[in-house]
Amino acid sequence: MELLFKTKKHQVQPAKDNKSINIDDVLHNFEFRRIDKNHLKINISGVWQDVFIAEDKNHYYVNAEGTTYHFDKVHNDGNDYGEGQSANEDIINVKPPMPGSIVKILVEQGQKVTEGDGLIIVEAMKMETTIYTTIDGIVTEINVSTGEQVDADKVLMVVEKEKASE
Amino acid sequence: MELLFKTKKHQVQPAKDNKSINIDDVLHNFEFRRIDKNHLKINISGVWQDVFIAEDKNHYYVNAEGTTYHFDKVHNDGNDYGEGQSANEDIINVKPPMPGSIVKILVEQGQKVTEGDGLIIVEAMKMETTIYTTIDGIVTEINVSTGEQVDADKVLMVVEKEKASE
Amino acid sequence: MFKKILIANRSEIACRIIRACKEMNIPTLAVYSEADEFAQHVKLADEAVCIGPAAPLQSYLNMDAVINAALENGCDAIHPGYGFLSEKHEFNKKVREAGLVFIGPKPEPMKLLGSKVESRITMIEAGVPVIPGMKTSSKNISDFEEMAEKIGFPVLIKASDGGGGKGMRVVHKLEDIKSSVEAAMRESQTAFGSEVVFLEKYLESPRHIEFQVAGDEHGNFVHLFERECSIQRRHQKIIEETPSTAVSPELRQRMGETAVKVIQASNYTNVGTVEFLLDKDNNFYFLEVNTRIQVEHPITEMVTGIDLVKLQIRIAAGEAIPFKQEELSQNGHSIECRIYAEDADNNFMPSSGKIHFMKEPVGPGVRYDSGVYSGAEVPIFYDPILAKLIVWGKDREEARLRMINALKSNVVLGVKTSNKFMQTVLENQHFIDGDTCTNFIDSHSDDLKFNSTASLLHAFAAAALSEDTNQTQTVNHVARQLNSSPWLEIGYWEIAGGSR
Amino acid sequence: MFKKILIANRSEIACRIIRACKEMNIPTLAVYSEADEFAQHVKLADEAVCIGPAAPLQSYLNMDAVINAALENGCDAIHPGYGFLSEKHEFNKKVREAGLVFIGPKPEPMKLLGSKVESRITMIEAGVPVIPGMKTSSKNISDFEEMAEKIGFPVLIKASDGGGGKGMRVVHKLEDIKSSVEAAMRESQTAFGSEVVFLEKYLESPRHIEFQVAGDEHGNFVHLFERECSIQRRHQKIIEETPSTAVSPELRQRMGETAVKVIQASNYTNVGTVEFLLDKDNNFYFLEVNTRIQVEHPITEMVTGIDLVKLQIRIAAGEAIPFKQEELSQNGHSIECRIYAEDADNNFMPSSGKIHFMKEPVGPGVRYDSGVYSGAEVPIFYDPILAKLIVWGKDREEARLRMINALKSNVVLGVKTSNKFMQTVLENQHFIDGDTCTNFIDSHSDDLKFNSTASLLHAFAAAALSEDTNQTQTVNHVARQLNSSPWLEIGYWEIAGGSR
Repeated sequence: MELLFKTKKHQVQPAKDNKSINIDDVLHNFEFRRIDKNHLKINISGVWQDVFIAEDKNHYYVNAEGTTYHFDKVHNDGNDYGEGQSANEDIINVKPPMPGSIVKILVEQGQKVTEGDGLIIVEAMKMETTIYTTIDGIVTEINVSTGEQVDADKVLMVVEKEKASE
Repeated sequence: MELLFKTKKHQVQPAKDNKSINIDDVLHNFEFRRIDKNHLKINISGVWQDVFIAEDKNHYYVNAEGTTYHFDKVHNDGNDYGEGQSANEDIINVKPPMPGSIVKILVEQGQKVTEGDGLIIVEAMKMETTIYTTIDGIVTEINVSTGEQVDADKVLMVVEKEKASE
Repeated sequence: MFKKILIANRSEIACRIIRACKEMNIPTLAVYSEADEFAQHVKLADEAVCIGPAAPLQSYLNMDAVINAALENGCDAIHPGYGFLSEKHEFNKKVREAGLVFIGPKPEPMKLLGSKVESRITMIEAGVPVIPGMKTSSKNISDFEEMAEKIGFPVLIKASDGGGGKGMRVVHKLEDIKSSVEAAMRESQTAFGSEVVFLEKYLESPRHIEFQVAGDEHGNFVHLFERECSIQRRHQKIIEETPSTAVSPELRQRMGETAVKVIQASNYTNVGTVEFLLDKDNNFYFLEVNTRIQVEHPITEMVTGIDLVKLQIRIAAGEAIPFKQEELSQNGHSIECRIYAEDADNNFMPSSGKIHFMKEPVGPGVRYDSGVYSGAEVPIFYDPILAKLIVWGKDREEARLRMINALKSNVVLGVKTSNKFMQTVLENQHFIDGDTCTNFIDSHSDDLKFNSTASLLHAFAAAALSEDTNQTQTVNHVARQLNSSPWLEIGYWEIAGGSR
Repeated sequence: MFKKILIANRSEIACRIIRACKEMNIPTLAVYSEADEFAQHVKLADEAVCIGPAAPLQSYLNMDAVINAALENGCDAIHPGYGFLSEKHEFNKKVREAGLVFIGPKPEPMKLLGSKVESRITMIEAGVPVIPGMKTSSKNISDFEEMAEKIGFPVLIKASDGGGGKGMRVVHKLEDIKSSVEAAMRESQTAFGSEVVFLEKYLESPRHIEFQVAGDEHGNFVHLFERECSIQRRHQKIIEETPSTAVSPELRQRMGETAVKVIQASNYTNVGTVEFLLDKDNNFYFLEVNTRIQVEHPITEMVTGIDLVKLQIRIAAGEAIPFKQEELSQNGHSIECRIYAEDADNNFMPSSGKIHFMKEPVGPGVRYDSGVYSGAEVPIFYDPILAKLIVWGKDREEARLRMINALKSNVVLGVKTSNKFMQTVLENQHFIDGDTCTNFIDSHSDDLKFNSTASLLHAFAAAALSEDTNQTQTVNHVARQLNSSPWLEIGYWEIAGGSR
């Protein structure tokens, strides 16, 4: 299987006999016991750990030894996610860090902005956060208005670099 | 559905719209919320209670307000269980109260016994228990030997009433 | 005693109050918003009524809805918890006007202590040490400049009605005073409807030391010793402990007496907290009074044995405080870690969603005040506190080691928490040495980076095994939403938030 | 301090000891039988090795297997917990001969105190009050008859090496003495390999009061006050509390001093418990010494703040007891309820099987020492203790109400427990009045019958809803085993069992 942890994909494949596991092309000795639905005891290379796991459609949530990891499931549907987005610095799709409500829009459509300028203030869970632009450019789209509730994947506004030819 | 609680069967049928529930031919106002797999909030006739439930093949285990109930599932396979056994006082099938091991057999095959005589001592979970006969009769079968591990449904021995005609 | 108490709050503190009421055999009524239909406090209370939509202003902050719920359901008292309406003197007044008991102080001291300038004046007159600075506000920029020059830079411009860092400016040089005062006034006007600001000395690396206090209607006033709450991120406490390593018995006595003087000077009754800053030379300065139960109240309960929520209820019912100052003592050491839904890897950003699984730490000396459960939703509308992990130990080291072990066995899956980060803080040598201050996390940020990959292989393996189990369910998955850390793509964030 | 400790036990006490070691940063090795591969103590320990099949004699009672496991895995000490090998002086000796530290007293005092007759003689000589009766054993029936006539009936015949009610007979008239002594001798010979029996006065309705004691290698001996353990079924404690309502400060001091005298007279070091019976006239009599950690030790920890398991380890490592008698005090009140897998509706018969689901009680003042988890199997081979629920309160009433609420929120599904029965005990007026004695449950059995059908309709509804969810799975069910309460069909049961 393939998992996305932070920005990196990882290949994980237990052997058919479940006595070894291949993680990113390294083979480890492997043993496990299933305690219940959410709880496993796992031995990798001689180290036993209690591991707790839960999942939803797109993620695995795993706790081992007091540390929690969030993995994104990678579905083999031919599409490739999680890459390329941050590499493209000519255009940014401004999204909120979490679902929340729009407190204030700090720019207008068509406005020129400079790296570090505040774009919009979002509030969620009693905390206001200001989103800044990381590029110099022009606000080409504003898709929300003050007071609106937004999901985490909503594109609030778009900032595009001015074309050099213009 | 049908449930066996202690020695009595009960009929339980929520209405299709889940707004009422029929229990032993009495209709109650009914409302519920499922919190998770094992946890429900149930309102019957205006009283909300937190109810926790788990099951295995043959039982439901339910906790409500600090009291735990064990129900036997009644399967509609045409057979009738849980009745008739205790009514028949001519023969008793001696079974252990729980899985355990045989400490001592106090009688021999063919021995006459009187109500209250000890038959066999079983140990489980650090406790020895002596099983007594509730009828006068003859030990007709002994199916275990000292030290043997037995399940809860094992017939350890059989005591039969002497026929009046003999 | 009361017939039935309405709990005007949610999450762990509502659950905490309900438990106290159960032990006092007082029935409880929970109120909840539409987002909290399945919240833990709704499940725990004897009864529950919905008082409005998810947005706090329409439910938990809706004074009339709360009071009507109490009146319509036979309650004779309201416990406000912390946050929400708990420090709104208007609400306090309305509750009393409706013929109900407000479990807390009277409206007048609440109002007085809610104003930084007013309470500062009162305290100066009562002989309570305050941070050097202006006694009251001014509209005259030159008053600010003169005071700044007199007490020396850096100085702090502060909104009288402010809180949580809003309307606050640190100023390092004279020429910035004018613009900073004007900005603070504008900000305060927008946020709090008042442009009253003042100037005081800015203390660098102080400790936050607060005293638990209580007063009753019979003229008794006591303090229940200090709590040190110096470990903060975003001006918000995350780890608290008592006793403080910085407070000697002599200092404790002086500060405790001062704390009692503060509540006497303001005619304060019921339970409250007097906050001080303590500088490196062991000078302490009055900061403010929190006129309600505090998030971190359990650590005081652990070392004094006094149930503070029951004490609140008893005092509100007119009873006298059932102990004297000289009967109180501190027994052992207690630490609290706040389990927030937040991402310590990413500037403690709040995290919402569903708690798919949780496993609560147990064992000797471990207390877990929780507002959630496996399967609970963490809504976006409210403060992201999930639970509080509290430990007690015979001494600080026993408590510290106990807390580390409890954090390790605290499993919350589905939303992120600072669980691992707090372990790292507790293992930091400066913390071990008791060398704490309010900018502890910022100043040791490099040391506090934790290697979150120590168990990564085990975690990968668990996911692979989990997939095996679910294989039949996963084949039909359609294209997923791209919701992996979108804010990483945008840049950096300025964090502003409420402090408690 | 030790390099690694082997925990020669299972269930909650093994988990309790492992937690103490974790907080002391001492690695632990669990041992387990084949039936316990997935037991909680195996999961908690740093390492674990299987030492044999399920039957205790082949695993947890196998001295060589345990000692070899310690030697082969780098352990330098063994903690025996309670039960199993904990009071076997032969094991104690063997451990020491293998070059390991036995965390407990020396073998000699353990042997002395393991014999009822020997310890009785020692105590009489030390001036410790014992129950009136024979000073030592005799083979002469007339010695028994003379003593019985002298002290008056009823009297108790007791095996010197006995325990748990075996080899014990209450005798009410002279003509029964002979047959009872002979029966007790035979029983003791069979069970313990010794026919040494003696006779003493049978106390009716006494209280069981025990004192926690500790001694070290540096000549320090202290007591940590009493525990009252009068609420028993089958001679086995199920509810304990401290302080006892029957013990005045003056009596506490006298009994405490006597308890210290007992361990001094027997050269006892490490942690132990001196058991007394207290009659209605407040006379107390030495009963025996438990030379190990006690099941109910947590309530002493709650009121004294001393971690007794850590203290055991420190004393075994040669450290001095880090406090003096005069520094100890009792703070508040603590109650423990033992959560056994047993059926209170049916004479407390043990119950085995799988714990399909459990939810642990939480909240202020609540401690849950558990050896199980959702999904754990409860094997038939061992003592059926699952967990211990311990509460602390400022006073007895606070603790009592807190315990009732904690029991209500303690959910264990799959095996039966006495959860509801213990609630009923705690709500009984005699318990509320502190009017407890060892035959409390028998004498109030009618009052303690609980109506277990109060929530029955809700429970039925839950089952019906659960069936809906599983409908696809249930259609294929085949004929079920008839395993509904088979013992109800047989008649009545005589209960004999181990006491602890």
